[in-house]
This record gives sequence, C-alpha cells and structure tokens, in this order.
Amino acid sequence: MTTTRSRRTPRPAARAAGPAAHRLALLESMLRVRRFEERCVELYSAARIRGFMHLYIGEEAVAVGVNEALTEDDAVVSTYREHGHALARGVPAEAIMAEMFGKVTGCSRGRGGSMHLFDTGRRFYGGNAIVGGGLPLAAGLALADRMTGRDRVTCCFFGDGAFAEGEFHETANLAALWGLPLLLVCENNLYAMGTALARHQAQTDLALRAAGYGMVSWAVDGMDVLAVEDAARRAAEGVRGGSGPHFLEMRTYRFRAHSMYDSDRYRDKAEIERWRERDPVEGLARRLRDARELTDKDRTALEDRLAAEIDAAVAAAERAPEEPVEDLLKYVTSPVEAIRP
Amino acid sequence: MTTTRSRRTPRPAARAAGPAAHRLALLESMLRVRRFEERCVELYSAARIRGFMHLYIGEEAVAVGVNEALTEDDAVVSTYREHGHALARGVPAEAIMAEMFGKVTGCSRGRGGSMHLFDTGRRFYGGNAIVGGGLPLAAGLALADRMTGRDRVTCCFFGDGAFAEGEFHETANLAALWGLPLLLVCENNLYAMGTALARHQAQTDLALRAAGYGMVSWAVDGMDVLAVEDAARRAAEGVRGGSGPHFLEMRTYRFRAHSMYDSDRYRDKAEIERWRERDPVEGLARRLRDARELTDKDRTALEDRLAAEIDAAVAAAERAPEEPVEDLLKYVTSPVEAIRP
Amino acid sequence: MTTTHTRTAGSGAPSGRTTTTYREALREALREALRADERVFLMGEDVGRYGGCFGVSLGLLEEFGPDRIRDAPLSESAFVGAGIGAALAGMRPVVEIMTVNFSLLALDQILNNAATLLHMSGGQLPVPIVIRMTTGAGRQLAAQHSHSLEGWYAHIPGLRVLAPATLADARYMLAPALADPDPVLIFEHGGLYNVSGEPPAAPEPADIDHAAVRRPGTDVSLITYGGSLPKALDAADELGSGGISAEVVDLRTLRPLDDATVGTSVARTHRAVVVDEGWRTGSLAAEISARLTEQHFYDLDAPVERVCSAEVPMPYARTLEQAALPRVDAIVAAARRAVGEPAAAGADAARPRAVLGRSG
Amino acid sequence: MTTTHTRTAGSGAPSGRTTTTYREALREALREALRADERVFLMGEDVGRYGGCFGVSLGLLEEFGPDRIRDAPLSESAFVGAGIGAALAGMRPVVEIMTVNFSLLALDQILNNAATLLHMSGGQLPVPIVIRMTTGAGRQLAAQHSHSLEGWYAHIPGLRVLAPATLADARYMLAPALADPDPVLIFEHGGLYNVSGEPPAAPEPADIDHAAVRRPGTDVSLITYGGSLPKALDAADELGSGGISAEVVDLRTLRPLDDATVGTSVARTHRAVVVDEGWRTGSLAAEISARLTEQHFYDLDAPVERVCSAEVPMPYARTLEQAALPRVDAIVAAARRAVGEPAAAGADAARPRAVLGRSG
Ligand SMILES: Cc1ncc(C[n+]2csc(CCOP(=O)(O)OP(=O)(O)O)c2C)c(N)n1
Ligand SMILES: Cc1ncc(C[n+]2csc(CCOP(=O)(O)OP(=O)(O)O)c2C)c(N)n1
Ligand SMILES: [Mg+2]
Ligand SMILES: [Mg+2]
Repeated sequence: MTTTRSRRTPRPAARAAGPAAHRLALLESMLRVRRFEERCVELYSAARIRGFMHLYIGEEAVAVGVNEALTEDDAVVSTYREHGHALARGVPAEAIMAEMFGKVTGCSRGRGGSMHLFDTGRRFYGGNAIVGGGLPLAAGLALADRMTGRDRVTCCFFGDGAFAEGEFHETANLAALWGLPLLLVCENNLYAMGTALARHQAQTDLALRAAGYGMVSWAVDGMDVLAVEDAARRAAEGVRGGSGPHFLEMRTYRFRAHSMYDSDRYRDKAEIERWRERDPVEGLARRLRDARELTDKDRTALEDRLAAEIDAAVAAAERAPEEPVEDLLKYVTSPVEAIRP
Repeated sequence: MTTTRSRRTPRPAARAAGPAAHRLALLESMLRVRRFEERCVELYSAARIRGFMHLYIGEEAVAVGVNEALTEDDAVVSTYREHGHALARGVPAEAIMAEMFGKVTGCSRGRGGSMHLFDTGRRFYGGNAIVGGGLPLAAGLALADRMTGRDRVTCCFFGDGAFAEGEFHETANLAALWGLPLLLVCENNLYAMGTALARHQAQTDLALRAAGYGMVSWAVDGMDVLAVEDAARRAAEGVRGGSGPHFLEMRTYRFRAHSMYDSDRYRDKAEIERWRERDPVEGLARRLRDARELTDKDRTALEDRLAAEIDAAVAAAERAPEEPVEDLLKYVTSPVEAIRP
Repeated sequence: MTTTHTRTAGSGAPSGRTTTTYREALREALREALRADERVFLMGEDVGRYGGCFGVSLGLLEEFGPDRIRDAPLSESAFVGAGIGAALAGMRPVVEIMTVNFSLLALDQILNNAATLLHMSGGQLPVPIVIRMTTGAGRQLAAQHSHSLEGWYAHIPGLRVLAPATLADARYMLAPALADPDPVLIFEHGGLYNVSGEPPAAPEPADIDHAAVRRPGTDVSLITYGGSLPKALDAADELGSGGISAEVVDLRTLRPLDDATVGTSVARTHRAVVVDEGWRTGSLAAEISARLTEQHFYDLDAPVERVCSAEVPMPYARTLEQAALPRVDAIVAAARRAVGEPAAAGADAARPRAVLGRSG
Repeated sequence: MTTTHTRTAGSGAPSGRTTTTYREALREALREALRADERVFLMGEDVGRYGGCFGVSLGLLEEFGPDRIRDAPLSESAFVGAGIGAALAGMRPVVEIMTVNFSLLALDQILNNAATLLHMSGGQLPVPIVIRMTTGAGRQLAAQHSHSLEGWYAHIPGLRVLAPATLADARYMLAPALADPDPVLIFEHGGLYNVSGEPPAAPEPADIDHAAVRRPGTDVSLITYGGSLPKALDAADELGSGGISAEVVDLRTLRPLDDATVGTSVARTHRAVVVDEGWRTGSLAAEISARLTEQHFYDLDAPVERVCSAEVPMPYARTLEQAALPRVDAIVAAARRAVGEPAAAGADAARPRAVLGRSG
C-alpha cells in the first residue's frame, strides 16, 4: 500500500471567496445549529421529539470551527450532544430532524434518535451515548488510515467528563504510541452533567494533562470560532504531516441544561450570564456588523433562509413514513446476500 | 467519627536495634523471598505447585523496602506476582506454601493459589490477577480510612503494564481528587509480559506522568532496598500527614521469565545480565560484608535458618489436608447465620 | 398491599389519593439507611448536587453532606471498585451506577472482585456493598441506553440480585440488602420511577429471599419481575375477563431464585409464561424455563412460554421500540396458547415475526 | 474426520502418528488469512514478540512484521475499540483478547459498538471484526482466570459466536468468520490447545451456520460445544459400553443457534443432556433447554438435563476445581437419568451437593 496525499484541501471554496465571505459562512453555519436546536426545544415540548436530547447551544463555535479544518475524506466521531457536529459536517437538517421524529428518512432510519446520528457518506460516525465510547473507535479509524497510508484525519469530539473515563487514557496512550492521525477535540464546557470540572478532575488543566502523553496539545478559546478554526487548522496540519495525534482543549460552555430532563440546579445563574455575554454566534455577528460585513438586512435574510430550511426539515419529517414494524429485525445483522454472495 | 492517630510507628523494633541490625533484617527479608521462590521453581517442576506462577526474583528490594514504611494497621493490595509482598508483609511461608499446594491450611484455604494470597489479619488484601484490578479496591480501602478519620495508609502494588489500563488513570484521578491516603507503588520492571515499556507507553517517564494528577511522585532505584525504604518512608509520611496519594515508580527488573510458561524470547540476554549485576539481595549482602556487618558465618547461618524455615513450610504443606470436596460451595456467600443473626 | 396502585405505571397524572412514588420510596429507604448507620454512604455520578440522574437522591446532599452523598467522576470502574474496597474496610457503601448500560465498564470489578473475593480468600473477605442501577427500556432512549442486563448479573455466583417492582419493595428492600454481608445489586426499572400509590403500610424489611404471588390464579402462572410486573398484571386482568384465571408471580430476587414459590404456582396451574424484558436468547426467562422443565416436567401441561424482548438493539422510534418490548397483548396471547385456547384474532399477529434472518 | 483424535485432550504426550495440534491449526488459519488479504491484521497483547500468550501466533511476527502482528498495550477497551474502528474503515482486524476473563474490560465496546452500530445507524455500519479469546477452566488458574462467559456473548444480538472444538474447526472457521460482514467472536478453550491429531483433510471453509453431529446415536442427545466436546464423546463411549446409544451434537456456533440440527436429534432420541462449562444458572445450557421445551415439548420423554459448572468462583485446588467442572461421570449419570436407568452406584454421589446454602 502506498501513501497517497489527498488532493482535496480543506474547504477551498469558502476561503477562496475571501475572508469576509468565509466569516459569513461561519456565522451561517453556527446560526443554523442555534436555530435548529431552538426549534428542537419546541418540538420536544410538543412531544414530537422524544428520548434524551442534549443541546449544543453555546458551543457552536467548536463544531463549526473544527469542521473548517477537515476535508470530505476526513472522519468525525461524536457524542450524544452532536446536532452541531452533524450539521457542521453537512448532514442535512432534514435528515437529522426526521431522525429525531423517528422516521425512516432519518439519517439512521429512525433507529438512532438524537443521540445516534450517522452519515457514512459524510464519514460522520455518530453519535455515541456511552461517555468516552467513541474514543477507541476513532483511534481505530485513524489506525486504518495509518496502516493503509491514506492521508486522512479522524477527528473525535468528547467532553471534559470523558477525561475521567479510562477509555480516554487508554486511547490517548495508544494514539500517541502508534502515532495515529487523530485529532482529539475535548469540549471542556466545565461540567459533566451536574458535576463541575474541579469536582471531577484532580488536575483541571486538561491540555497540560494530554501533553503528558507526548501529544501536541493546546487550550483554545472555544467561544471564538476564528480562534477555533485557526487552532484546528494548525492541529490538523500537524496530524496530516505525520506528527501523530493532536489534542485541543476547547474552553466552552453550554448555555442550556445538560439535557431536557435537567433542571440545572447546580450552576450559578450569574455564571451562566457571564458566559452568555461571550455568545459565539452573536459575538461573531457583532464583529461582522462592526466591520460592515453584515448588514441588518443580510442578517434578516440569513435568518429567513435558515427558518425556511428548518421549516422544510420539520415539514418533511412530519410527512415522512416510519419504518414498518415488520422491519424491526432488519439491520441486526447484515443481509444474507452480503455474507454468502 | 474522630481522627485517631495510630500509636504504632513503622517497625520500631528493628530500627531501635540499630542501623546494622536493621540492614541485616532487610537482607534476611529479601533472602527469604529469594530462597522461597527458588524452592517454588523446584516444586513447580515437580508439579506440586500448579496453575500460573509469577516470580518476584530480582524485585525483592521493592516489597521489602516498602514494607518497612508500613505499620500493622496499614493495608496492602497486591498483584499476581505477590509472593514477595506477602512474605515481606509477614504472611508465614508455611501459609503461602500450603496455599500453592492447594491445601486447606493455605492462606486462602487452597482456593486462591499463587495468584490469590490473602491474609486479612495482616491487612494483606491479595492477590489480584486482573492487571490493574487492585487499584480501585485500594482506593476504596483508603476512602474508608479517610471517611472515618483513621490514620492508616493503603499501599497498592502494580506493574508498569497496569499503567496502560484505564483503571490506573481512573483511580489516580479519584485518589488525587479526594486526597485519599494511598501509596501507589508502581513496579516498573520494564516489561509487561513480553512487551517492553517503550512499546506499551507513549511516554515512559511514569513518575512524571503520575505527577500530572497532582500527586507527589518520585522515581526510585528499585534495586537498592535502602533507597526504596527511604523513599517509601517519606512518601508514607506524606500520606499520613494528609497530603493525599503519593506515587513511587520503582525502577526494577525481573530476573526470571514472566511466568513459568514463558520462554523469555523477547529480552536480550545481555540486558538480563546487566541487571543481574545489580542484584538487590547480593548487592546488600556485599555492602554488609564490606562494612563487616555480615560475616561468612552469619550468611551461612542465615541461609540455614531460611532453608529450615522453607523446608518446614514445604513439609507442612505436604502433610496438610485438602478442603473436602463437600465444602466446594462454602464461601460463595456468607453463612446464613451472618445474614439473619 | 399496594399492588393495584403500582399499576398506574406510565400514566402521567397520579390520581388524587396517591401519596408517594417509587422514586420517593427509594429515596426514603436511602434516607432511613443513612440515618440509621453512619457507615452507610451513597456514591455515584451526580448523586449529590444534581440530585441523581433520575431524581432518586434529590435533597440527600443537603441532609447528609458531600462526604456521604459523594459525587464521583465519570469513572465507573474506579468508583465501583472503590465501593468494594470501602466495604472491605468496614463501610456500608451504596454505589449508584447511573444505568445498567454503563455498568459494563464496572463489570470486571463486580464479577472479579465483589462476587469473588469471599471465596477466593477462603472466607476472609465478605463484601457488604449495595450497588443500585436503573435498568430497562420503554422511554425511547435507543440502543445504548435501553439494556436489561440483570439476567447477566443473575448468572454470577456470590451476588444477590434484587428487582423491586412495587412501592413496598422499593421502600423496604434496601435495609435487608445492607444487612447482607455479601454484595447485593438492586435493579430499578426506569419505567417505574413515576409509579405512584399509597405509601406502603408495613414498615418492616422486605423478604429478599422469596418471590411473591402478586395475584392468585389457577389456570396459568405469569412469572415476571421488575418493569414487566405491571404488564403481567394488566394481562392477568385481560385474561380474567376472558375467563382465564392467571396467577402473577413476581420473582423479586433474581439471584438466588426462589424455586419453591415459582414451582408451587406452576404445580397448581400446570402452565407457565415467563415475562422478561431481556433479549430472549440467554435470558433469565430461559433459566426459569429450564428449571421448570427440570423440576416440574411432569406437572406441565404445555411448554413453558417466554415473552421477552426482540433480539435487536433497541430502536429509538416509538413504534419499533414498543414492538421490540414485551407487551400485554403478547403476554395474553402466550397465556392463551399455554391453556390451549386459540389467540384472539390479531393479538398475536401484532407481534412482528418477519425478517428473522440470521439473528435468532 | 478427525473427531476421534481430538479426544486426546489433556493427555500430555500426543501419539506418534499425530501431526498437528489445535494451536497449530489456529496459527495456520491466521497465516492463511494474513497471506490472502492484506486488510487482515492481528492485534492484541503479546501477539507479536511474545508469540501469543498461548503460543498461537508464534512466528507470525517474523513473517508479517509488527504492523500486521501488532502488540497492544494492556488496554483492552481501547484496542478492541480500535479494532472496531479499523473494521469500519475497511480493514479486517483479528483482535485477540488474551482470555475471556479480561474481555469484561472491553465488553462495552463489544456490546455497545461492535454489536450495535449496524442497527443503530440504520444499516450503514457493518463491523467486520473478528475477536478471538481463550475461554474455560481446568488448568488450576483459579477464580479470575477460569471463566466461561461465551454464553453471555451469545445473548447479544448482532454478534456471531463460534466455538471451535475440533482441529478442523480450529483450522477452517477463521476464513468464513472474516468473510462475515458482521462481528464474529471465536472462543478457543484453553484445554484444547494441545489436542493433537491428523491435519484436517478438507481445505474448505467450515460451515459456521450449523451444528454438527459428532457421533450418531439413538437413545439420548448429548448437546455440547468447545472444551466439553471431548468429555461428551468420552461419556458417549462409556454409555455405549453400557448399552445406551448417545448422539453427540457439537453446537459449534453459539449464536445464532442452529435449532434444526439440535431439534432433529432430540426428535429422534427424545432425551437431551446439555453439557456446558458455564455456571448453571443463566447458562447457554438453559437457553438450549428452554428452546427444546418450546419446540419439542411433545417429543421429550424426559426433562432436559443440564451438566454445567458448579456455581462457585473457580477454586485453585485441583480436586475442588475438578469437582466444580462438568465431568464425564456426571454426563453419564445425567444421560442415564434421562433414559430412565438408575445411575451406576457412586457415579452421581461423587458430585458434591452439600452446603448449597443460599448460593443456588
Ligand atoms: C459511561 C457513561 N457514564 C455515564 C453516562 C451518563 N452521562 C451522559 S452525559 C454525562 C456527562 C458527560 O459530560 P461531558 O463528557 O463533560 O460532556 P458534556 O455532556 O458536558 O458535553 C453523563 C454522566 C453515560 N452516558 N455514559
Ligand atoms: C486485564 C488483564 N489483561 C491481561 C492480563 C494477562 N497478563 C497478566 S500479567 C501481564 C503483564 C503485566 O505487566 P505489568 O503490569 O508490568 O506487571 P509485571 O508482570 O511486569 O509485574 C499480562 C498481560 C491480565 N492478567 N489482566
Ligand atoms: Mg462537559
Ligand atoms: Mg512489568
């Protein structure tokens, strides 16, 4: 097997159109996540969406910024808080919405729900609801690339809480030991459910800890999409350049409760307010407005476009059929044809 | 519950008798382990001992030196390579030998064998054959002491290989986070079975890695029992003083194969020879001879005493009865009296 | 008896006269234990400041403080193992694993340490730990959050495994579990937390050695436990109105199994249907069936029926999930088969049998 | 057929004419797979420089290099998960977990990822991984190294579970396992590695869909798999000399179970004894028994018997260990009970029944 360097560079189009257009694209991408999830809240209250649902609101800069550093060939492994990762990766809002409606047009045919979005066409490998469970998987995707000499990055998102799981440490060691092309993105939103970072980590400087494995490791302002993008590009470049796994600690915050079941009793209202002032979406919008890159009219048009997109997604999801009950056992194993062709 | 400081200081007797006597005691303790295990090899070849058996030969300074820092009230959690830990802790050779013969007089009534020695009277909590499996247990023993204000140390031995298991990292974080009175003793003998340290750890400076958890952490010459004792005393003092878990990386080496089944193909003969020159037992014996603290006659007398002790242990083990087969299911659960008294 | 009240499971609004829930009963049991014995403490993820993932421990932190209501990091293996160690050192830990789904990460500690130390040490090391966890499906939590693995734990010698299905058991099983010198696992079905009813009357420890007949009957024994008990009782009602008298046996203790109570029932009814939310193959229901064959072969007038979950990772979509789970109509149909009555039209057909493919 | 040769299990010195062992057959299968498909690689603890804990992969490192014979750190969860990920990305990993005892540390990855991803993703993610591990007791390795947990894995939808018991299966099960697009687990009984015999004749992939009748008979079916097959064959010999014709069925594939072969046998013999080294309660044997009841209730002339391991953490002492394991005399006694013959004097009494206490 020979090493082939991917000709596809990260997102050339948006960047080629110039920095202002690129910034607008980032805003649009973040705003899509925000508006999509706000709609999800309504739909959850209306019992159209069920099960556990975890919102990404407040953390949009991370998914959107990191995705800028990835090509179509790269892979993404995510968590249960993954609407943002999926949307940023390009999974259509319609496929995600239908999934949460439990419809057969959903990106997992309604079998996965909010916590298990998959889209292999976009190399989006879900959707893992076991904290830390995606990390070994991501190492394996990277290992396959390493062994076949494919020039691809596997990016794995996980939370600060996952840092306490043995899986993180086993994976970090394995990846560093074997020099795997893995981009580890820790979304440090300061809480694992109701447990604050300092109450679950003896040493709270996660980037420093990761560096102990001999990985390149940085802490990044996760509320600033441009900072995220910049760090992710440099890290992804390092990974592509063969210098092994890189670790990014994204300092961020979730504005909403852990899940729809959480009454958020463990956080200080003032703390939430302070972080809200650093809203990644409105922050970028403000910058663009100040730089005259985004007029009020532009903003309205953008909002309208996104609302229409989400309306359409909801309408399509409403209309879509469910998987017939007769197909319940389908996909437990591969169809027999695949086994004895 | 109130804090009570243990009145028993570490091994006052041996030390009170003067440093020379103390050094002789250390030699005797190490030599007991060495001679005991040499006899085990013969008995294994003669099929008197069965199952898996892992020898400690070469690493005696660690168990013996560390034990000097512990009181009778302290607890020890060990691995499957634990003859040395058990003997140093004071578990009688006879009880260990009978255990390996599968006899009812064994320290686990013949149910445990070489890998599962227990002696709760000496707070020796085994004997764990799942790599890393003893670490959480040790944290729990320490937690109980912490919660009840008892002034005790729990000492947990484990290998360099265990450093790759998630259990180590979860336990280290928990212990540091909660400030548990835990002494973590990593026996870095450079190999996990046939896998050299550098092939299982991305970053081989284990003491540095442990320090990342915010624990006091030192690397120690594990072939020098006096260095081990000194480090262990200071660490145990730190633990007793309330400064939380301490980590000691003992740099040591096993002279024999991993287990009786291992043909030791993965190590360089020259490497083994180099380490043998640093034999902890003969090294101390040489020092004592040079310092005229040990005459040839003393040495012979010591060897004779130990041989007699081990002979007696073997003879007793041979004579001892087995647990009757009718009692097979005993100890699966506690006797009914214990449940509904 | 509060049996009838437990059957409001799933109905959102409890009726006016009900005064407690399964969740509150569990909490009351914890509170009582914490007050009674200072060696008792509760440890697990988010048991403290969050109030427990399912709200069971809400308010306990305020009463007992963070030492005894101890929030643990996301380190299932370490904190379960730490519970075992603390038990060895004289404490009486109640360790909460948020759900059975995450218990796999601690399974090595449970099997190789908690269940094994007493025997392996020749009787020196009893492990008086209680481990609680939520189990079961039915709330559209999909494949990784819907397991019913209590049957696996019931396979392990050295453990006692409890499945409280009523308010009284939720309230009174903890005390005898803590009094047991050996490890006890308590499985709380997620679908039961909101079940409400009159506070259980008898303030005495539950009998954790015996199964309970929750409803007497003469024609067929419905043998079940945990979250499936309300379904079995509903099925018994439906069968009753069709003239079939079904006895409902609640196993309560999944290990050791109470063969006597189950056997006595079947020896009378001559027919048995086991209802178990676990996947069918290798389920606890299989064990019940095997034992009935061994012990009551000549009492049985019909093969033992099993109503279990379909062998599929639990799907999210509601209709698929409901199709995968034991349902009242399937229990009724199985009981009718057992007594030799043809199934009511449609009842059995509703159960999907298609595309069995290789997954059997 | 090499059946008879496999019965030298446990005898130290293979006879002169034998030419291969179970261990070598497994190695040959690996070598063949590695040569045939460059996507195949072997990963696990000490598979390379050490040559494999039980010597299975000895010499493969030299032939295929450290990339494809990949030594992993002691991180069962991570390297099993990495195998799953590599399978998703087009590789065909063979992951070795040294023994089933350590597989608990990787069980979350196996259950919640390997077995689940295909369904959870709506069919997008087949996981073509093969996971091999040693199972079983009998070598005085005591409580933490003697588990037989293959029955647990057979509970999991989405997995295929194989248990090669003969040289031919050891040699020819790997190829079809690797050809399966879904995860396949292979359990190698530690007591079989030294079994020797003529190299299996047929160089074709083993049939991993069906059980095999290893010895035909008419009076009773002995249903077993893996390390218990030699014992069942010995028992059949003994029964034969007593005038009872026993058929021995080797399950081979523990999931999905081949009901047809088992059922056809029992429909003919009308009596069944299941031999399974797992602990009795919740064993795979229970599932076989339950299925026979469901599918052949009216064919059975006697209750299905189970010969399993005693429910005890495996003791080290040889006599205790042997007493805990299924033994030939116990199989013979069970078969005699099934056909209605009184047990030979003493045979059954040898089996310890005392102090059952609470552990049932
Ligand atoms: C192994 C495991 N343990 C517990 C849970 C329950 N749980 C789900 S999310 C969560 C908190 C995770 O926190 P973090 O990793 O920081 O991610 P965040 O939710 O903050 O994005 C917990 C405890 C789980 N899903 N998996
Ligand atoms: C969880 C687990 N995985 C694998 C094994 C098999 N095994 C036993 S000892 C050992 C090597 C351990 O190395 P290390 O921790 O360095 O201790 P050492 O044997 O060198 O003292 C292995 C792989 C085991 N017992 N437990
Ligand atoms: Mg977090
Ligand atoms: Mg080592």
